[in-house]
Amino acid sequence: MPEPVLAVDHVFKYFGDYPALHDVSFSLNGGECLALIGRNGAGKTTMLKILAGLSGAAQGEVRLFGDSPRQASARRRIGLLGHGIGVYDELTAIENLTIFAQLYGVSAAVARHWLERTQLAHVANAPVREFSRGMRQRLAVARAFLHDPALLILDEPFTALDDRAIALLQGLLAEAKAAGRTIIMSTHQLREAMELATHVALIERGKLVHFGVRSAEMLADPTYVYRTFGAA
Amino acid sequence: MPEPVLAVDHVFKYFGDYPALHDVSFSLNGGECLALIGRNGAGKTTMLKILAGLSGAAQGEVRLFGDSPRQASARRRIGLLGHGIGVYDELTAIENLTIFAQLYGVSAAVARHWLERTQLAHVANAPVREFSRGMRQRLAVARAFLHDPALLILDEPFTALDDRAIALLQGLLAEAKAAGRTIIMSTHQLREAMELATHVALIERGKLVHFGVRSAEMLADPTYVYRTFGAA
Amino acid sequence: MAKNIRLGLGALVGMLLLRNLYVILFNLPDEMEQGPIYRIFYYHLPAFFAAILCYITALVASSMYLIKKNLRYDAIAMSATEVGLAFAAVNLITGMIWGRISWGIWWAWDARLTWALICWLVYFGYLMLRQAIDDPTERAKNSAVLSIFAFVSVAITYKAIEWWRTQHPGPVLSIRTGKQLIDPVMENMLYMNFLALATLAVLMVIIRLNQEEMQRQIDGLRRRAHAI
Amino acid sequence: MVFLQIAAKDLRSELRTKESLNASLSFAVVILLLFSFAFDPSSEAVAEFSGGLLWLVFAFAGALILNRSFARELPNDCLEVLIASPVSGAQLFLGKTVASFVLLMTIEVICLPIFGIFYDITWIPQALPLLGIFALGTWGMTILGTLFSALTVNLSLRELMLPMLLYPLMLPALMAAMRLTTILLAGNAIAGNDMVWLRLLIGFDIIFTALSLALVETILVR
Amino acid sequence: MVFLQIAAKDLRSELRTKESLNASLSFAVVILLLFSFAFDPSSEAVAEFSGGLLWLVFAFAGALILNRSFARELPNDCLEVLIASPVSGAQLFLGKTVASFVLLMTIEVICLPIFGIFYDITWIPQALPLLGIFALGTWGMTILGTLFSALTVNLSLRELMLPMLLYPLMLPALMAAMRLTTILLAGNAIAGNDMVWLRLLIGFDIIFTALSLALVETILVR
Ligand code: HEM
Ligand SMILES: Nc1ncnc2c1ncn2[C@@H]1O[C@H](COP(=O)(O)OP(=O)(O)OP(=O)(O)O)[C@@H](O)[C@H]1O
Ligand SMILES: Nc1ncnc2c1ncn2[C@@H]1O[C@H](COP(=O)(O)OP(=O)(O)OP(=O)(O)O)[C@@H](O)[C@H]1O
Ligand SMILES: [Mg+2]
Ligand SMILES: [Mg+2]
Repeated sequence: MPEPVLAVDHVFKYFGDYPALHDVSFSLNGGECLALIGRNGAGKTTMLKILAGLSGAAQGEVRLFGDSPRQASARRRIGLLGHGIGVYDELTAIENLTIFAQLYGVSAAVARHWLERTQLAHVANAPVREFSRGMRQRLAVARAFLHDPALLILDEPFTALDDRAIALLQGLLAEAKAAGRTIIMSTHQLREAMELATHVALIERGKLVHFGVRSAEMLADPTYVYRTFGAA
Repeated sequence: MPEPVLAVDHVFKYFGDYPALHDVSFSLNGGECLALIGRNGAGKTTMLKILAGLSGAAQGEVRLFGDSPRQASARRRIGLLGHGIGVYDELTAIENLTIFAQLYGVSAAVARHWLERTQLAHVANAPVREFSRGMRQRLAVARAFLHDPALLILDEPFTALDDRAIALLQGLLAEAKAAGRTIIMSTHQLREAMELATHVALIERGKLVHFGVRSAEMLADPTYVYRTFGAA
Repeated sequence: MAKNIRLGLGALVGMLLLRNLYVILFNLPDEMEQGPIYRIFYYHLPAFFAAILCYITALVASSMYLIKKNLRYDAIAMSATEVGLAFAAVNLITGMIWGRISWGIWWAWDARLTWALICWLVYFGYLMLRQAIDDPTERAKNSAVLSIFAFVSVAITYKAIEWWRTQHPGPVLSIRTGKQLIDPVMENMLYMNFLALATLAVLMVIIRLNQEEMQRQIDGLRRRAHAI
Repeated sequence: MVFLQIAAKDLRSELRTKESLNASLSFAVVILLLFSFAFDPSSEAVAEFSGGLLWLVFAFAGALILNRSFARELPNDCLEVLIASPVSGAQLFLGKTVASFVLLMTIEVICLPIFGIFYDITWIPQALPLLGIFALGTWGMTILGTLFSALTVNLSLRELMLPMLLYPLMLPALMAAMRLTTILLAGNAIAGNDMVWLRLLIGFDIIFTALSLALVETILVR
Repeated sequence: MVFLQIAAKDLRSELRTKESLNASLSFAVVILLLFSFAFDPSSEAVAEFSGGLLWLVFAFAGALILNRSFARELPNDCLEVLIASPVSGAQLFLGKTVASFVLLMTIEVICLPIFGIFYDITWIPQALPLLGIFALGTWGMTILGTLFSALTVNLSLRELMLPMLLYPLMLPALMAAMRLTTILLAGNAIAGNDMVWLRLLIGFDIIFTALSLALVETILVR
């Protein structure tokens, strides 16, 4: 059996004595897309931060591409979209993307390409400060996809996007999935997520109460997961 | 005819020479709920900021309760929920609400009441810094409703909320509407908004291309508005 | 029409300046103690008064902006401040040259000199605040407020000469002291050159204002084009 | 008295952790230490510029504290919420001034005895008048500084712009405070000719408080 | 050379407007002005503490600039994105140090001639060695300051904590730089006994650079 792209092995995380994650284990392979679902404060963001190497697990282990998440080689293959958009307000859209292109060692032409794909080419030279909320989120999407990452870690990526931008992002994600990339995303916009997901995980108060392939029922009725596997 | 709660009269707003709002006029009465719809960068937030008195119109006039939005009497009756959550990260949930209760001259008991209604009572004494994104948004909702405002100005209020919190917020809004309060909200989560709205407005590149009562078609198919009244 | 006024004013200023320079250099005698270098005085003092004139204009225009919210007043305030800074710089630089020659050092920390410098820095800060703000209305509003505060430093600079004992010479003008401390010929020449420099300042403000109005008209046209 | 609530809120945020008082204290000590390395504290000259030294420390600490005054409201867009609330611009401004004033006065009161020890200066007999001068000077500094904090809150170069705009305009008050403090630290009373400085300081406070309160509403609403 | 890209990014943000250099310049002048009010600048003593004066200005400007170093990454959670990127902690840290170093050196180089004019001090003959001392002292200040900026970036009291931690630890370098600068400004060469100060400065830079680079990774990932 080949090494999974992402392996989470009995991970615990505490804030003070509050267990934000309790014994979470799962793994994902290339071409899979996991929708990480859970109510407010369930621990989704905490899990994604540990995957991105931003925070360490108290117990247990996380392996990306068979490596620790803090390894530079692993980090080079991660695309991260967190709660914040991760771009600089005082710089222009194209400057922001060019900077990240440099840091990931891809060419500046790629930056322009992604600006076009997220339909921001017309404001390429405006400082991000002047962007509307949805335009910012699009830019963050462009930044996360820039270096063609093998693992996409997306925390509520559909936030603030309009109907077209959501369709666009879904298209990008479907494309990445088809190209064998692995995707893990948390979201409350279940309808949008279920179309893409190959797997669904439900977290409840830090515990992984369900992990499995996405079924047809889940697609038809997004709250099905909560109702079927949720405790409360 | 009685004075409308909210009257927007030929409002223009420019950023540099970009017309963010172009000749927008509409009015709302008590008990009405307007869903302000538009694609990313259409000008929704700009409109709401002008209504809240945070920004001045270049031309035209806005009247709240027959008064200018900068009048203290008008401001006392506004509940604002913007892009930012408007609470302090280093203070606890209850401290935050108590501060705003004082500023609006309502009793501290009300603060605790709203913490319970938004289901944050169990984390009342935790600093907001430790809240998950959805918990923060709930707190912002509590802050906006605290002083029982006659006009609610909500910019993407459903962001980051889970299914239950959305139902809760919808309940709060329905209650306010029934009590004769006026609501104006922008959102991309059309399904959630249409259930509440009595009126729908569509902004496209700064122009109000549609304003009217919400029809049955809109409820059945949220993108109906875009397809019917939108230009592009 | 407006252009003719500017041209006429320009010609007048040119003639005045040349005439004054001729008189200063060739008609007036050297001063007893200082020799020829004292002639710098005819530019040193009038330049400061011209600057004060500009700052007063800026103060009035800024207050008017806050009352009327008309960007035209903001443009006036900005132009007047820029020109005022230029004239204040002439005062500072001529003073430093003079100081280098008569005191042997470029700078002395006495109250008059220090306040002249403070005053310059304050208005320089005004220009910098302007450049740091993108939005025209916010820029106009914030800088108008600063301009009002800044004027306090002008008042202090003007009064510094009377409030503090300084290495720098005290007041000499008869209209200020009520006594005739210098030769009336010299004093008259001072007024003449003040007239020249003040007219120059007015001309410069008008030119700067004109540029600014032009820019705003272009912006306005672009806006209208957008709106169609 | 809404401004007191605003002040209480700011102070609560600032003093969230008990460490903050310790921080202010050590901050003051460290600056005094720094000065003692720059200038020979044993020299005779120290007595002559003791007031200047002390007020430099205060002005420095002041810039750091005042930088935060309005900037503190930026995360989570709190400033917008406050401006949209019924709190008037003047109340908000006054509240923030009072909070910075209290913080700075605390630092200054802690600084004084430490300064006395380091530079061998007796201040106890003059403690009360000194406190008065501190209060007057600090009020002038905070009222102007808070106004400029509001003016510069949206600038990216805020940290440099604020002291750059503030210090020159604050100089009259600073000068007066330095002079009066030096006189008091030398063991003399403020009398005769020196009353001019006191009057300057009081005048500065009154004029700038009035001017700021009149103009602040315009600054906050864009 | 990733750290150069980080430095370029920071400098670009900082120098977004051309005016920021003007701002730094007037900031420097304003601080010199402030000092001239605190101490009688015409007194003979000035020459004796010219180096101290100059370095106090630099330390002050440094605290303001270093406060922003990591704090600049807080809005929009940019810091998280950088830490999750393949850029190593050491590179990130070095990039930020270089950016602050360049900014501070610019201010210092502008300060020197202004200082020369205002305090009637000739520095031109010693320009090169002075520049060397400035570079050594500033490097020590920025390397330590950037480390503390990373340490304190998440504290609400950042503005006070940073100088409080930084100044005492920086004292050896600062003292050496002050002493060496005073010697050079007095027109003398650094020789004999004074070489000790130079060695102290260089040793400080090397030790703290190594220490910081070794520790920074642990600080950034929590
Ligand atoms: C950097 C150096 C200097 C600066 C910044 C400076 C500044 C000024 C200013 C601002 C004024 C006009 C203020 C007023 O009248 O209220 C003035 C006036 C004058 N300055 Fe200077 N000055 C400098 C050096 C000198 C020197 C070296 C001399 C001569 C030794 C000099 C002689 C005068 C005289 C005679 C007046 C007219 C005084 C009066 O009637 O008001 N200045 N200077
Ligand atoms: N720094 C922290 N200190 C203490 N507790 C924290 C901290 N960060 C998060 N928590 C707690 O950990 C729990 C999980 O938070 P997390 O952000 O992972 O939730 P989430 O599933 O992302 O929720 P949401 O859908 O609202 O974003 C919450 O109860 C939260 O209060
Ligand atoms: N401060 C500003 N300076 C210049 N342009 C601005 C500024 N703020 C907003 N804009 C522009 O005005 C337009 C409208 O922005 P606004 O934030 O109102 O959009 P929105 O409808 O709220 O979009 P979203 O759904 O993405 O939040 C956008 O094109 C934006 O780029
Ligand atoms: Mg989350
Ligand atoms: Mg918006």
